[in-house]
Amino acid sequence: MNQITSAIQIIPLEYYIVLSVTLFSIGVMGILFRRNIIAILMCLELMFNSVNLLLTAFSAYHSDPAGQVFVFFIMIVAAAEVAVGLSIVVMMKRNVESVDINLLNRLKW
Amino acid sequence: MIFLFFMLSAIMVISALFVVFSKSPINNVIFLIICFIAMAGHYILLNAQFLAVVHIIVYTGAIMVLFLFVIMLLNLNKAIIPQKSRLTRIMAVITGGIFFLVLLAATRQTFEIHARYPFTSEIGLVANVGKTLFHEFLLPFELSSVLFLSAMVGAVMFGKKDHPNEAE
Amino acid sequence: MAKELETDYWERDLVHTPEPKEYNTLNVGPTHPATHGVFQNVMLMDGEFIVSTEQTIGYIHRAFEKIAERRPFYQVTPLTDRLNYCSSPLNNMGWHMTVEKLLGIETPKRVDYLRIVIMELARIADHIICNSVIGVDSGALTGFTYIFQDREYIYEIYEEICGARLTTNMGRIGGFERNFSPKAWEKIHHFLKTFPAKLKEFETLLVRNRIFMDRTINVGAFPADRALAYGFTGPNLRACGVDYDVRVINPYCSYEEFDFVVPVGQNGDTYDRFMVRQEEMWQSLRIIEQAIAKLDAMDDKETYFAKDPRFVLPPKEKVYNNMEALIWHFKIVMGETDIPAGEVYHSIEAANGELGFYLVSDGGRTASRLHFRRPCFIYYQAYPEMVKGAMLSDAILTMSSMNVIAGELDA
Amino acid sequence: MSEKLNPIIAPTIAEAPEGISGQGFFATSIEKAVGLARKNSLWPLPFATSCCGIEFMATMAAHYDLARFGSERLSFSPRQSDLLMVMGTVAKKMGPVLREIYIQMAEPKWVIAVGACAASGGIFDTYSVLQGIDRVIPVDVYVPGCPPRPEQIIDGILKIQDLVGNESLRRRNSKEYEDLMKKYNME
Amino acid sequence: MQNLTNRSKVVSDKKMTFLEKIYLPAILRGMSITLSHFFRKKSTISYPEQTREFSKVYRGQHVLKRDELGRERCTACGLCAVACPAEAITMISAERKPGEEHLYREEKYAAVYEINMLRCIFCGDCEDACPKEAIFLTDRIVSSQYKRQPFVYGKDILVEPLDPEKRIDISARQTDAVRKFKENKKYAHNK
Amino acid sequence: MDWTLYIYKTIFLFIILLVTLLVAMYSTYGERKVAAFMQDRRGPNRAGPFGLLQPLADGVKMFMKEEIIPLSANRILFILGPSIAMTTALLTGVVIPWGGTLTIGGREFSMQIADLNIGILYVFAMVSIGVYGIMIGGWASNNKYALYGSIRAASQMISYELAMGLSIVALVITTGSLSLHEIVQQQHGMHWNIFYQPLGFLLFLTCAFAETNRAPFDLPECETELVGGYHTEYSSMKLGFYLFAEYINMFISSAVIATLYLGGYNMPFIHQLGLSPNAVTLLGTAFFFMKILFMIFLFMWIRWTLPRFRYDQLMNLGWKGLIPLAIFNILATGVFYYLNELF
Amino acid sequence: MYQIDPERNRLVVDKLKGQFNEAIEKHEMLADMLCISVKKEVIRHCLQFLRDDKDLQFNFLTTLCGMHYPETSQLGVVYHLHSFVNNHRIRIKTATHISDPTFPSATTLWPAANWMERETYDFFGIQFGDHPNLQRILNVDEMTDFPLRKDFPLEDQTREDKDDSMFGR
Repeated sequence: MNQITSAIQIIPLEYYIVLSVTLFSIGVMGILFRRNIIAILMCLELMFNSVNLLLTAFSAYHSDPAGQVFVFFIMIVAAAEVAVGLSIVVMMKRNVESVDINLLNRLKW
Repeated sequence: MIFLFFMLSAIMVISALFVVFSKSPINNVIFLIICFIAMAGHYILLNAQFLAVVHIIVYTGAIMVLFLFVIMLLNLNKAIIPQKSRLTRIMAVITGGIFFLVLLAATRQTFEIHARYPFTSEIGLVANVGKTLFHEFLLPFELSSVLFLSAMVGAVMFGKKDHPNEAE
Repeated sequence: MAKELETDYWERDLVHTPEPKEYNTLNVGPTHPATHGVFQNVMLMDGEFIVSTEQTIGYIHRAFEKIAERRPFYQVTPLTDRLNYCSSPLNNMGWHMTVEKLLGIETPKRVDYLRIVIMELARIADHIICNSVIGVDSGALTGFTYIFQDREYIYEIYEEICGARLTTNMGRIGGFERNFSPKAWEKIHHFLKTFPAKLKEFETLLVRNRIFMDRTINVGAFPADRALAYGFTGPNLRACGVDYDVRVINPYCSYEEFDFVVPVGQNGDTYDRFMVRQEEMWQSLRIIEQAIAKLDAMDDKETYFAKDPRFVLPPKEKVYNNMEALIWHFKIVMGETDIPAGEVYHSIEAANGELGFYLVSDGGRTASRLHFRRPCFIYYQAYPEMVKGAMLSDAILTMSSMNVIAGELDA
Repeated sequence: MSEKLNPIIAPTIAEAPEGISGQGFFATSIEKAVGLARKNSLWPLPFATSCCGIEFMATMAAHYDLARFGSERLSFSPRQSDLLMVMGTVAKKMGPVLREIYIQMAEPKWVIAVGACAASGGIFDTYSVLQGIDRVIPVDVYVPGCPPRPEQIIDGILKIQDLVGNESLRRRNSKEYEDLMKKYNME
Repeated sequence: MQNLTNRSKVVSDKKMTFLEKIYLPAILRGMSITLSHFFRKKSTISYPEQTREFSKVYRGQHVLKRDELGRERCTACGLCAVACPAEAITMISAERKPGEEHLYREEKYAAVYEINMLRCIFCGDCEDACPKEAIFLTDRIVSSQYKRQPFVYGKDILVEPLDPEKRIDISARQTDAVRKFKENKKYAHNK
Repeated sequence: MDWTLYIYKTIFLFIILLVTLLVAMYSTYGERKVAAFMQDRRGPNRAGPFGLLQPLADGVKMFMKEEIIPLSANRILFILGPSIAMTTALLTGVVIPWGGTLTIGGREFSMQIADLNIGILYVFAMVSIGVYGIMIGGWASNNKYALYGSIRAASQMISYELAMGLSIVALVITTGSLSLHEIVQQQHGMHWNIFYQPLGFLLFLTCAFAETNRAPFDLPECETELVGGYHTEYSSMKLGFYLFAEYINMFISSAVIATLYLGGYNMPFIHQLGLSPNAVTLLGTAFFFMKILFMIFLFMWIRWTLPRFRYDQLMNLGWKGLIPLAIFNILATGVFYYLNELF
Repeated sequence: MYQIDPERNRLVVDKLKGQFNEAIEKHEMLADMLCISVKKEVIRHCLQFLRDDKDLQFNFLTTLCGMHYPETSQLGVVYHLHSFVNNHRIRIKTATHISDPTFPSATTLWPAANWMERETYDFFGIQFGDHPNLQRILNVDEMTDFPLRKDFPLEDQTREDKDDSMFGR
């Protein structure tokens, strides 16, 4: 147990920053890249999580639990977003038989 | 430790790339799950065990199952959606790369971070997180529950069929 | 809409045109566990809900009507065994009565009562299968093994009387092949004594259990007018609230002398069908008791076949010794008796409904045409209408509660 | 009564191997062990079409209890079953279905034709009934009777168990087996 | 629909009481039943070791009877084959030669008598049809085989053994009248 | 570095895995025997004495059976499915306190592999990953019945996990800890949580049935409707993994129930016997296993008694029945403790 | 026993005669049931009349089957009707020459007739004019013969154990 607790003192904070920036960029890229709404939602989750990771890392380095609390809030928002997003997907699939984002850009069908 | 960190990071980045580039939605979901499990590993490294477990329960256990469920329910894997045009895809990659570089550059500029409190490994425990959550962030917590409720209502409203008989 | 999107200023990708709504097709059968016998249902599913069903039957079509045209009357009895094989004696007796009607054989009262005992036992045996299978299909396997032991006991009674368990070939035209042995009576009495407690126990397991009630109430409900239009008979019709029972409407085999209740349901759902069958078992027990009382009251304990030398096999001891009897024996076995030309329709209340025999004879050795009114065949065609809009689990329970017997369905 | 019973060695898994002799022992004892395991865990696929199916229900039920032989787990999915029990009439319309199910079953697989109809067409010598399922799939054991008593069905299963217990592990790859399959136009 | 009879009774009650709605009482009642069976005597018959009692009139494997002197009763009249709905019986008749009187009862006998046990449905019609008390079904069951061919039972299996000890008793299948008749030795049939 | 501890933990881990597998193996046998006995039958009794070698026979047979991967199936996922199911089922056992502490050579060894301070949540996390085994396997088979089975499994397990979590919240209010070890220690003597949380116990039990896909909630694999459910296309050892995972899950959830509500390894009046501490520990472990076995028996008992639910009724029960009840339970517990503190 | 009610029989015959006149070819009292032969042109109207008439109310189609009369080369259809209210059964027969085996369908009157007519088609090759789905039901679709016609052989032509000389009979 002791080993794990000291882990964060070995790994520099920068590493976490770079990692989360990478993930975030991958998420952005994915959103631009894909046409499938579900894939886009997933990339969104990826971006959320890169932020979560960063927040946790800062929280750990600052020894301040507030950062982790924020992660919870983000999770709540993410869950809400997924719930609504997926129900939109279901409805869209039902109505236009497709989950292609291009069919949504007029916001009507 | 460093090795563990790099391993987890590598898993995360590679699986994240697969999420973007793999065509089949099911594969996307599975790679995202792998990514998230690796992230839980990171949380444990960062001493946030509680967060790690909650992350697994919420993300892997609920949200991703929901994704998988929707994909299975709608049988989306068969409905092949055409990819964006090659130009758009190349542009997307370039944009992402540039974005990455910009962010990296921006973070390189940051000043050195100093810990606010003396280091303690206890902050990730349920008690500490809970205390902070219910003392300092009580109002946002309650508000988020309202947000969640409205999201739930919204989801139900969306998901409902307009006219139950129409489907026939 | 598609046109609008084609002029999209940025995306020049192929635009996905909406396809017609797509449902899943689910192929239930022919070897699906819930189809028991063999019929195929191609179900169009919207998630768990059934949009429409298309049935294919005939997977064990055996050409009964064709065989019956080539066999003398007494050889048709084994065929009727295999119609509704859950209650073979009922079919046997129905067929014998049909032939007796054609030949004008008057059966003695004792034969009638013996037949009633057997027929009601067969009805109980059939309903045991159907109701315990409803239990099995809803996941409660244990009730099946409890109540099936009593079915085994009924088998033993059959075996004591005719020597076979399932496809009994019981009775001959004009009566029975032998008198009931004392052991058979003993077993019948024992059955009457023990069965009510077992049946009660089976009911306790399911009837008022909310899980079971939820699973069956309003599942596969069918209004009475549709049921009549579809030609439902038997428990399935009675569950819809129509008290049609051939035993009461057109009594045969002295049923008019018996006192019993015709159980009916409310709206023809699975629970109603289950309860109607359950109550019929109780009523059958009553009928058997009455029949035994009547038999006990009779002085005659020996008559077990009609004394009509023209069509009924002479007793063996005469055949062995008497030329006249031997000649008749040969004539009857060879089918060379003078069978009158004519047509009759006889129907009995089989376990599944009105089992009718339409027999046309041209005076030859065999029937020139024999048509079976097979209740299963007639009401199974209503299945798509019954399960439309229901869930998959409902469809399976509906199917088992209709008690579709493949042998009867496919002939 | 003695004639009613076939001499059946009560199958037990704890049989001691006889004689140890060099390399051969190893192979045969493994084969024996596998055979014992297989024969005590035959999962049937009841292909019950008519009357015999009801007798099969009786075999499964309390009085006869097929579970004693380790065969009570019915698997209606052909992938998971070892023993295809064809019970009841198989019409010509059903033939291809039966064949398909046999092909879908995972090796090693055995077939038992229960009842007169499945074994030979029985009383139904008509245009629509397959005169014995061995026209479409290979059959290992025939059980006579119309329908057979549960005792006879159990007899048949014991016969199959003997067959299974003594089968060489290599049989399914042998030339003979291939020829058999070829005869039925399978692979 | 009006009532067709005055005997009908509605039997299903679909209203649930509160106790029934909360699942538990019914579940507990069911569980108590299953538990009571757990400790009850099992009704299983361990077949190959134990056998269930067969009825005396059970219709199993056929037997071709001999008379008291050991002569085959069958005269190959063919009625059983005619009566067989499954067409499973075949026979070839032959004339009895002088010197064979101790083997065959009548002048004609079945040289070949075969029953295809796979076809046979054990309906008992052959027994019914036999005017010579020659063929009976017995309470023995026909065992299963690996091949088709052994199912064609010839006379070697069907005819009962000559040894009076090993004769197969079928008297339970006969009616009382026949049994009474058989005791009377003055009739030709019983000689 | 405390090497003895590591060695001990490793050995103990293997023992636990072995015991888990063994119990799961013999619960397949037990299931068949219990079913048989409840149905007036005898059950398997040919393989070895009393049929005790039946599970071995099944195992060997499945191992020697041909592997079939349907052509239309997704190969990787098809293999991944059962592996996930098996792994997650096995992983859950590490947080369960199997007994008190053993003192060997003056050192104390805890009979628990990892005493996480969030033990309950860990169990939940593992259970929630376990769904993937079924979902992926069912989907990868490319068979409609399997797909229906996995869809049912997914929705059922998500819904009941919610109710399960909520029913645990009330328990956590009473115990004030998420660590399984502490929860067990609090139930010292006869202070079992079942007496303090009867409603919570009932809810948890119901949800445990649903989470392990046992009757009356065995919709994902109910054979009368879906042939084999999610494992319709599986044969050989992959099928074995699925069937096995179910029994392991049953064992583990019995252990969790026994830990949370039935006092874990606590045995009343054990300290009055005047035994040595080690003996007390071992006796406690034995008692714990007896509780587990009773729970497994309960699982089987219920399975062979009740009919199963329908999909929508299952959802109704979960969302409209169990979750409100669980919330009510939380409120009642909260009010009770608040009042307790006030007066 | 089932009581024969001559009054009702006469009523049925009179009503039908009044409605369809000479299209009613024959009526006779067979063993247990009134049997009426009707020309096939009016069979549908006749059935409808029997079903809808206030006094008769033959609301239940008990069974329907085909017939083959090889001696007159005719194919026929026999309907058994049952009036639940009056507890009265009658048999309606109709026939036509084998070269033109078409009849109107009763499916619109009773949905129950649907499968029975398909079966009749399957067995006898009788075409029912406006039947919604007249396909073979029991036999395989590829079959071209109609098995219940008298000229069709019963036995399976491929039976092996019977070809063996010892099974020949």
